[in-house]
Amino acid sequence: MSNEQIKNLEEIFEARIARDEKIEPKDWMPEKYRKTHIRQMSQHAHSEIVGMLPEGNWISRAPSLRRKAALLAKVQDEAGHGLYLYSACETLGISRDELYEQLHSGKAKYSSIFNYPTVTWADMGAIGWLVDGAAIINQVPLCNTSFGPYARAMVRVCKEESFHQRQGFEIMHKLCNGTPEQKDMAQDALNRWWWPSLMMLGPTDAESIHTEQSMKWKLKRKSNDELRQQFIDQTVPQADVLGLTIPDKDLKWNEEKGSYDFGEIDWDEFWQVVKGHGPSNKKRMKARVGAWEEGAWVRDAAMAHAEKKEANKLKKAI
Amino acid sequence: MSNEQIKNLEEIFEARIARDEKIEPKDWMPEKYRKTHIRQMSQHAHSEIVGMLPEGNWISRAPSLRRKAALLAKVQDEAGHGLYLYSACETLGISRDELYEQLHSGKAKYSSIFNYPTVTWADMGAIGWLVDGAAIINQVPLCNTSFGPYARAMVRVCKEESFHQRQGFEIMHKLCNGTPEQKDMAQDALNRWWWPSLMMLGPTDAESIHTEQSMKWKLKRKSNDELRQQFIDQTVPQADVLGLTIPDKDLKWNEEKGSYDFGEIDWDEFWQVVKGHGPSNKKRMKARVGAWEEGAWVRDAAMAHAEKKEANKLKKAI
Amino acid sequence: MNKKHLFDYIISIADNSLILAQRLGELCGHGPTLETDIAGTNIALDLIGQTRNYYQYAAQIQGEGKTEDDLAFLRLEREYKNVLLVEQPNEHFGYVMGRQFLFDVYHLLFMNELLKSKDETLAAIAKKGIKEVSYHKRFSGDWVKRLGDGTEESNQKMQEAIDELWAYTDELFDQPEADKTMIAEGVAVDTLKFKETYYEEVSTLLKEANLQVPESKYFIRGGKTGVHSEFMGYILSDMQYMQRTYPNMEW
Amino acid sequence: MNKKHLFDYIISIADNSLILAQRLGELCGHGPTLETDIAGTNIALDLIGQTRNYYQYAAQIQGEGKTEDDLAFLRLEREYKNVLLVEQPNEHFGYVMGRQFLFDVYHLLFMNELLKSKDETLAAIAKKGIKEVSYHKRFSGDWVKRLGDGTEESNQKMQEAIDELWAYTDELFDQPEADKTMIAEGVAVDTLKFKETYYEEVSTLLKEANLQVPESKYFIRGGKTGVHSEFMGYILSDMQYMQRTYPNMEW
Repeated sequence: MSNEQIKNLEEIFEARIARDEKIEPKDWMPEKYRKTHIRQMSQHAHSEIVGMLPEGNWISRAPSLRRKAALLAKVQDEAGHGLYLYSACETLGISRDELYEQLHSGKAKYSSIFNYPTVTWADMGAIGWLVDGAAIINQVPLCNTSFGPYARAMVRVCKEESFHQRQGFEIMHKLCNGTPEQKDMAQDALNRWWWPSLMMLGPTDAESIHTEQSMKWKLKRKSNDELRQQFIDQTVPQADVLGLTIPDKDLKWNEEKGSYDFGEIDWDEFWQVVKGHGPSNKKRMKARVGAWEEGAWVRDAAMAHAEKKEANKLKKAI
Repeated sequence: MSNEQIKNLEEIFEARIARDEKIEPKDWMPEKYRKTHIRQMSQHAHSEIVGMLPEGNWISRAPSLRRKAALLAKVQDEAGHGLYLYSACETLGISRDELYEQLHSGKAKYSSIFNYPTVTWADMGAIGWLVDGAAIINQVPLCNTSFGPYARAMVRVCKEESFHQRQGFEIMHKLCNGTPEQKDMAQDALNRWWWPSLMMLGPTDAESIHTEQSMKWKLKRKSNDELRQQFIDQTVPQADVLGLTIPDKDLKWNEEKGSYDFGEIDWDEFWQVVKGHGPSNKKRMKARVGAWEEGAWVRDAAMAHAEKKEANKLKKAI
Repeated sequence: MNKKHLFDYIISIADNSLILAQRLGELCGHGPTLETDIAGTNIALDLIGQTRNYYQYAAQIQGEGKTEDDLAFLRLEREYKNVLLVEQPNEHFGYVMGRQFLFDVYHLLFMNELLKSKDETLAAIAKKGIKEVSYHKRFSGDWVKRLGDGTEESNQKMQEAIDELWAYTDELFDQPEADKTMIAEGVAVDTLKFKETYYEEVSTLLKEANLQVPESKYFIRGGKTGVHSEFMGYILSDMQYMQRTYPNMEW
Repeated sequence: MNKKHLFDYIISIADNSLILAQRLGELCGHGPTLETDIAGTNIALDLIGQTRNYYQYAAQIQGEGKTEDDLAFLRLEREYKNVLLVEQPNEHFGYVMGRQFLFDVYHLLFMNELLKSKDETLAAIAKKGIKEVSYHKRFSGDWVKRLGDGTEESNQKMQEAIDELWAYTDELFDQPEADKTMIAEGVAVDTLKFKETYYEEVSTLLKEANLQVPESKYFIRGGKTGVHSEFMGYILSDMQYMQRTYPNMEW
């Protein structure tokens, strides 16, 4: 194709997006669109898969059968999200093995919040309430993103995430209305997860790359700082309901701007974790890589078996 | 050497043993003496090493710091016993690696009692009291056995075993004077360890091989059934002190013979365990073989390092 | 009706599902594929669901005001009556599928009989569970076939797992006193009725999976009388941790 | 004298020894040679001995009638103040020796300072412990050298362990509030005094062992404020099992 032709196609493409039409895998798309989507969707998929680990850590120790079942179901949902997000990526011509390889080699990122350890049961509440809460704020706008498979995956994901968020809040609520030890546990979890949750919404706009292009493609509809403000404004009243204190002495309602002012985020910590040096990065990667490597013989066997069955079918057909 | 000469040497050898002289590694000895000793001593060494596992299973869960320390010390003693018994074997011209190989391949046996699981803390008491108790009965006569290194090792082993036995009894005593739950735990442990302890003294005389020759060499001074009777007669009054019931409805003092009559032993169970099909045989062997295989690179490194150091010394000397 | 025996009987069924679910739960996020993680979690969820029904009923029979969680989390190790098979560790995926398959074949036969129990609650639990358990059995059976008839390595690993786990199958059919009384009452399942079928079904699939049917006649038992393997203590120390550390609280 | 701070300070020292001993105890019977099993057990025994002295003293300072075992076994995870280094898992023997070595170098420097504490009990515990800790350091240092300067494989494994464990060294020198107050009182050790010496000593031995001194400036902390790694919960669920399951009993 000539440059001219490509330019035409690009214009048509951008116009379609501007008209809110969905782009489907078989449609023509600019290479950068394809790559950006693979990057963002796979990062999202990886986050789901790595995100199974901190919560998986409490399955064996959940304090009641009801909670154990709910936690299992939640982690299962995350696996499910991972699965359709990987599938959505695959529609763009990359294999799941390649995606895993990117995760395992450290080339692909995942949400850095999953590099914090889950140290008490209340963390199951805090993760649902705060982490899933922040995730929803990130993801709801994506239900209208331009790439069809991603938008459709997001609709389903958001529905489940919002169930998880309510479930997390309910865990916190139970703790906050329990014994003083339980309430302490809840407050402690909030203290530990609050700042990482704010960081989860990404670096400040000043430091953020990819934003402009992503806005155009509806891969991003609000800036990180706007999303963060929305998260804070939504969450502070929920903490009040729980009777918990947000661990930020600078947090204050700003009547004028109609939202909360808040303290400074420790971006050094954020970058340390993003670069692979957070409290649990090594543990998470060992778990994922370990599962993959130890499972190799199983996947090989499944493949070999399927081939044998196929061959047998052929033999019988002849 | 002519057969005549050998026969002479053998006569001299047997006469020395009869005079209670000790045979030392460099002395002439019949091949069968050497082999029998390697077999028995290594079996004993293996028992110490495998015997570390059922008790090691409770180190991380010992109920007090004092008990944790005592248990660690006991397991350490067992490693020590293993160490001098292996060394005693090595004086007969077999390497430790060969001995391990025999253990790992299943060619060499170890005391079958260590193939039972330790399921409660009281098992730490029962093992000390009963298993070490039975071991002492087996081993005390060996302090005067004919082979010097074995006899000397046994002197030290017996001293420590008898400390362990008292310690085990003390654990039981504490439980029996504790809460009803603790007493139940003690009774339950006695119920589970009693019969295997009786089996530990070996098959009935009728089924026992090697006995006659072993008697001559002072590798055995009483028959299995005699040792078993001695163990029962010694242990029943101790159970009375503890206020525990021996799980044998046929157990009864026999005034006439001046010892206890007791019920029938389930020899099928004994042989099942000896043949490798007891409740924990697989687990024990996996632990030993696993430790050995996973430690190979460490032993190789130590060897390589020692060689480098040696080479450096030489280089400097030249 | 002997209440104590009925209680014991229900508990022994419930414990099987609980401990197997606990083992499956450990694996979540660590399996060879996402799809197997999802399926494994599904099976765990089904088992916990069944377990809750059993414990709720047992607590009601017992009539001491205990909850399902008291029964699940606050007994001593010797009071758990699950078979040894279900507590065996997740050594590798072949073990996990082997353990599951050897249990599932039993479990489905069991459920099909429990359906006929004179005890309506038990029959209802069975009715609800049968579909779930059929799915478990299909899933684990398919994997045994894939691994048995996959590569040379997978065949070896699967065979090894079956050879080891085989020793725990006979216990499935043991009938402690409570079972016998309840069988006589028409409440409990007479497991001996389908023992032969069990070994036939298992053997047929193993052969189809290109695996040897173990010939060992030595079996290991203990779980049904509360004498567990050394693995059980560690399962319980994790499982009971919260309830033991924070007694008498609601979650 | 602030009793609460003194108590907190002692506990934080004791917890290091307890948790490290717990990790070593797991290994017993599973090491690469009998000799290393014996030495590892020895170190664990020394550490438990020290731990008991510390807890006994802490219980006395606290004055609430608690025992060494109450303090060792009956706190919540967030109340344990050991550094993250000592709770790291026994991944392989290189990790075990690396962890030990990185702790021992610190521990000996620490003990040498604690010897001068104005608190006589602490000084006495240090005096008793120094010989033990010197032995630990020689043992672990020798193994780091053997493995670093052994085979290619052992060098790689040892390097890997050091690279990972390095991230936990900086926390050794953190001084929470209790430490600061106690340093001002002349009771606690000012760890910053020997931080440089620590890294010099460690680096010297690593170089001698043919290993690279890690250059990462990213460190992980948390243990001293009671925020532990995910490994800690499992350590505690085993360690506390008996005391939690059978409360208020003597053993």
